[in-house]
Amino acid sequence: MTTKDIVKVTLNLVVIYVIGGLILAFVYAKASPIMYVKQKEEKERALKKMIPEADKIEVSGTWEPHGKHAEYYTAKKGNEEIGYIIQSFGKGYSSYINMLASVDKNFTLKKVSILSHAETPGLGDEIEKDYFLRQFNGKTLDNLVIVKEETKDKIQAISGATISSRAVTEDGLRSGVKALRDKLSGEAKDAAGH
Amino acid sequence: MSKLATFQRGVHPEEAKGLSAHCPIIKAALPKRVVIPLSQHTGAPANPVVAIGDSVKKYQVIGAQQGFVSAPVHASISGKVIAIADFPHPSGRVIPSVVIESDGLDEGLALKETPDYLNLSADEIKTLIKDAGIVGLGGAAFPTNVKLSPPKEKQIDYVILNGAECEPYLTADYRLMLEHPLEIINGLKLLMKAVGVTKGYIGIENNKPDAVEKMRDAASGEPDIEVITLEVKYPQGAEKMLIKAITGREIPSRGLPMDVGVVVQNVGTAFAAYEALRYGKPLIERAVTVTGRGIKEPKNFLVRIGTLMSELIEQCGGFTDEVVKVIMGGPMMGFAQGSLSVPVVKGTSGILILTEDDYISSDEYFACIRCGSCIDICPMGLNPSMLSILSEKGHYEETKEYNLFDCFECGSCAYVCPSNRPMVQFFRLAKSMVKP
Amino acid sequence: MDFTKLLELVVSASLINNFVFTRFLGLCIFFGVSKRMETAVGMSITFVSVMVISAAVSWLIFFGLMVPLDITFLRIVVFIGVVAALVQTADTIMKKTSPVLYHKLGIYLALITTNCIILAVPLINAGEGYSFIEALAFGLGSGLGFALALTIMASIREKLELADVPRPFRGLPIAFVVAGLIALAFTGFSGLITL
Amino acid sequence: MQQGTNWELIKNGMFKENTLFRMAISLCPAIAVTASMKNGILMGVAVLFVQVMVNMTVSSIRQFINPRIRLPIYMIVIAGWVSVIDMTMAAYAREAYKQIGLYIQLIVAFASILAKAESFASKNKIVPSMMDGVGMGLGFLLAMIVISFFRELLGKGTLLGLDIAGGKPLLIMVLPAGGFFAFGLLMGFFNWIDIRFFGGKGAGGAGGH
Amino acid sequence: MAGEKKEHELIVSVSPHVKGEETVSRIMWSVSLALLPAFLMSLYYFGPGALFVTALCVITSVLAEYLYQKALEKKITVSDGSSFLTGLLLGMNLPPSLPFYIPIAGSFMAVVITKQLFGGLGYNIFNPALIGRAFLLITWPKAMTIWKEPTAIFVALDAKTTATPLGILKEEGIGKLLEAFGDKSNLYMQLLLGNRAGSVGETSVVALLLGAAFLLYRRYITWHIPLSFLGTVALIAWVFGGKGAFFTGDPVIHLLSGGLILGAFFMATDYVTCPSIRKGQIIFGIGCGAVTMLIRLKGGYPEGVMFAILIMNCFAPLIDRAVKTVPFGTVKK
Repeated sequence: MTTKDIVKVTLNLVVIYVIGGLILAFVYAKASPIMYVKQKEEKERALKKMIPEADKIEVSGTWEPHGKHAEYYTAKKGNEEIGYIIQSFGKGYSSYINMLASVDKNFTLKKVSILSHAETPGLGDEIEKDYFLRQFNGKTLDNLVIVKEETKDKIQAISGATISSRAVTEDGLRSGVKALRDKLSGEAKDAAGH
Repeated sequence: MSKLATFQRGVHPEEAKGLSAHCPIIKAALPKRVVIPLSQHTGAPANPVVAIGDSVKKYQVIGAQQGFVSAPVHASISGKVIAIADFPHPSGRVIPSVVIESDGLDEGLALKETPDYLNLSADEIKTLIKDAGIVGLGGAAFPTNVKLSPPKEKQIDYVILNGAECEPYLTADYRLMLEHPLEIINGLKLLMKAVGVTKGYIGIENNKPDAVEKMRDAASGEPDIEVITLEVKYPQGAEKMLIKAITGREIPSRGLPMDVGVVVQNVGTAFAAYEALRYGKPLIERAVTVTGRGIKEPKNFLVRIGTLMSELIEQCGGFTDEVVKVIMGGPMMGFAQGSLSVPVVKGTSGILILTEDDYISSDEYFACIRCGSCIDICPMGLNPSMLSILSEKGHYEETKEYNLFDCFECGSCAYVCPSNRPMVQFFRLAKSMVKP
Repeated sequence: MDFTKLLELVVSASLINNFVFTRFLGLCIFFGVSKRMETAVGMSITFVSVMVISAAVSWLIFFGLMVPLDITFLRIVVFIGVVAALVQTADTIMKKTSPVLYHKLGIYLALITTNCIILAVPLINAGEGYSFIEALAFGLGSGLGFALALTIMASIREKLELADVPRPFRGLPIAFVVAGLIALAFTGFSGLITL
Repeated sequence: MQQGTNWELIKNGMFKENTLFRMAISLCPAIAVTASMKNGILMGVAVLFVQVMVNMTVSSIRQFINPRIRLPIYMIVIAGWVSVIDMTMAAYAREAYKQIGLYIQLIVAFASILAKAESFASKNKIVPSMMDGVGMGLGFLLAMIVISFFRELLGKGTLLGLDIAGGKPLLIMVLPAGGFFAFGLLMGFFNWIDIRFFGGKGAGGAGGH
Repeated sequence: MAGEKKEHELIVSVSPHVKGEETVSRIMWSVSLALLPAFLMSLYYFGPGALFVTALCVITSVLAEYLYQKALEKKITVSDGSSFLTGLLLGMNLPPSLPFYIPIAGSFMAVVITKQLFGGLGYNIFNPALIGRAFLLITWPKAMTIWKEPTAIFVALDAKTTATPLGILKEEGIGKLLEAFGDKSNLYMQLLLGNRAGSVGETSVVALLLGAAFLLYRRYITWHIPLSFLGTVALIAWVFGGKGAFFTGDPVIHLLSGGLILGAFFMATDYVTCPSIRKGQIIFGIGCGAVTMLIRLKGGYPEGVMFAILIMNCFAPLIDRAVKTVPFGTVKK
């Protein structure tokens, strides 16, 4: 290979890479704002579903269940705080279950929604099902206990999927709501202290 | 009782020796005609030294030794050479043979007797054994004098006489030990002298206690000769297994007995050697068991080499009606015969006639289910299951990784196989397809 | 650094979330070189080493260079370049320093470039935001898992060579069924570690 | 490589050289994303797109490429187009992208695309190259549709998300093991058709990568 | 003359000319027979449900094999008893009350996919009955984990559902288990007899051991796999099975519960899918035991015998490759 060849080859490569890079940069420039917007919209939609009557939901802090990044939010209608939403993780059967829960100002659960998980199909994945999630409506911290038999004031496990049920109820929600309460009351104290 | 000498693994087929064990060795009727193959031994075939039409006498050399690993062949009756051509041999091949028609006189050449035969020198013993055409009578038919002449660098410690007779049914060696114990002991002494060792063993399976006793009596004056009782197990009589059982030595893979300092000879060979050295008698007859449930009267014969199988069967009263299979040799390693017009050769220890009841008639076999029975019993410590599968599917080269050539085709694996697989056939096929 | 976490990462990536049996990556190579034991072993050795090195190098480039420059959108282009360059370098070094090893493992190096695991690991590392040590552990676990899968598969396929598989199923189709059965067996490990 | 009409090129790519069932390469997504038909089709379309674009790009720049560095160049071309589809999907098909994004990115390691760039596009004009790409891509897409059809129908009882069976007849089909089974059994079935009706030898005996 | 007349009919074949009396079908039917006591006990405890499930599995298995062989114009080998045994083992591994299609699907999976597709008896890589069960467990996870309480009257139709001892142990700990059974000796007693919830044929340890003793006596199985399997389970249960401290676990509970006895004597010893060399079988058994306890103590499932055997099935060819026989005359170092 002569020097001339090397120069030629290098030039060839450089030109192609630069062109390729430019095209990609162009696509990226076009796509990334859309990605960003879509992502934001998606999140907002998910949060909105949790407390439909709210007209504004803002991040009010972060916490780290199982070392994972999670946020909690305050929902407002007009200027009045009408509830909170917390994201939490529960250590399930084969995955960490990512969930959102909304509570009213008294920390009574209103709605729970499972964002992502990888529990066993046919068993653990029933945590997504309405019949299980519906149970949480109106429960308070003390009610968040898994039992196997039918129950009114506690949470009945999905048959055959106790671990997953417990992960959502006790590991995810109970600690989530507790953390939320602690944080918010702490903030309140802080605020009061000022 | 102390544990009997034996080797690892092995099988226990039905012994069935009772059919002929009680029958003394009787001389078979003088054959009308003999077919004497020129190759009855391992090595180069003998060279015919008679022509068609020649008159020959008993003991006369009709085939000369050709090369070192070879043996001469002698006329077993007196009469006229009527043909020198290819004839069927018990091994299934067709082999050049000399056919002699009996003149009914049974005239023999004069033999040179040696009354002080025990004083013969080692070299003299070997030469006489060679000239007498003696080969291993256990079945392999390896020229005896070659076995007795190991290379100088091999230190030989023992001569072992094989009286195990581990093949079911056969009783020729057993009868020989009962009837000629002293001759066998003397034969052993000669063999020991020929290889220059001081220690001799005779290994006998425990199912022949009277033979053990007889041989012990005969050897009582010989401190250097020991009779060892062996566990009844097939293939106890295989050289490697016998040596392991008696001396504890293991012949290395593809080695020979002399590699562990041992020479093994059959008891029949020792008897033949005795007769050759004492009386100058060449090997023209041997003890043969004719037995099995397919024959009317099982017997032990002293048979002239070259006698056709059909004649012996006739002398036993013929077949019963259920006969399905005629085997030259024992049931485990013998050759099934398609014709009765094959001669008794030097390596023929028995003729076995099986009935339908003995023989599982189905040729149908199934896939290996890897039960491992064959691995548990293979006396050579091989993996017959894998070998058979590899051969069945044409992966011949790979059989070498599984030590195919250590297999001596004892048939134990086929005996135990629940899938009825023709193991030996698979091994032979593979052996023919690859080089060792 | 939490040692248990690292161990869990390795075990999870190699057994429970085995790339081949639960994420279906590297299948081409998996089915391609699992016909004979020797090639499978050769591939495994080469694979694990390249895997760990490429995980390390791409982590350094991604978090050291691309994140600060905000050009993460170029990651596919860059990672495949890294893998290709790495394989080329390994090839050259091996040819020079150890011709024997090159003779044995050289052919697998060429194949590795088109293996998706080798590319997937840097991509996952980037996506999950693993630390350097975690990225290494993940790379090691993935490599070992692939090697394990490959060796098991090769030994089974050698056995299948000797089986009476119906003709339409001989070769790859039955190999897929075997992979399915292994995957079925490996579901027994599920729930062992939660990641 | 045959130089037939465009139709023949397409047909060849779709059946005779079907990436998945005949050539048995680029297998990973065939199992990874075929648990739902929607993802299967999306993946197939993405591959079709990349295959066609790469073939066309390589064909159009084939005179300018120094043969010594052709492989790095093909790779950059492929990686570029994969990035394009990756970002597009990330922007417009977020739900699916979350599930199959990794596999979209891994199209970059597809042996079939690199092989076609090298063996066909670098030697042929743009239109045949495009047709070849269309054929290969359609073949891949078709195979993906077939596999995901069975897996979704049997595993979830739905097709494209619509409830058909009213239950989950065979849950295993959407699980990892079922993916392998589905592919193996389908491949065996197509081999059987090939052997039985076309006198072929069946594919996959050699194994590929 | 008798000899001449017969000559052309003589059979010529390769040695040996005599054969032992073992045949594949004899082995298969003997193993099936050895399972009979355990099956009878299951009828006693679980009633017609056990019969229904098992019979369905047996019939489907045999039928599936027959139809497959018929369709492919292969030799029909149904009479060798192997598909019967597969069906029986599968049935004995299932819960005693299932909708009819589950045993049928499992048998189909076992016989057609796991066995016949690989070439039939002798060629399968995995234990067909266990694959059948694993397949059912992940396809119908709910139905496959509904256990009936034993009733001990032969005719129970609708018994209560309950958890298996291992299930209780896993989810609620040993205290709850003792509570359910009274005291330890009663617990052991009931486990030995089989008076507990579980798969049809796995519960009665006594009956299973009876069958196993028969097989050992007839040498259809050897001690290598069962002993190393059970030994490993016991050791690990003792060392790691306790709460908090090492060496405080109860190996007896682990030995007597779940499918361990059935698995160790009847499934792990399946000739086709375990290593064929004894030394390899010990490795195989230890592996089975280790994986079983890994799953029982750390994994997601309460019981790990089935998966352990299947996982070790994957490794069997590898073990067979690594552990070879030592040929006679190998020079010892």
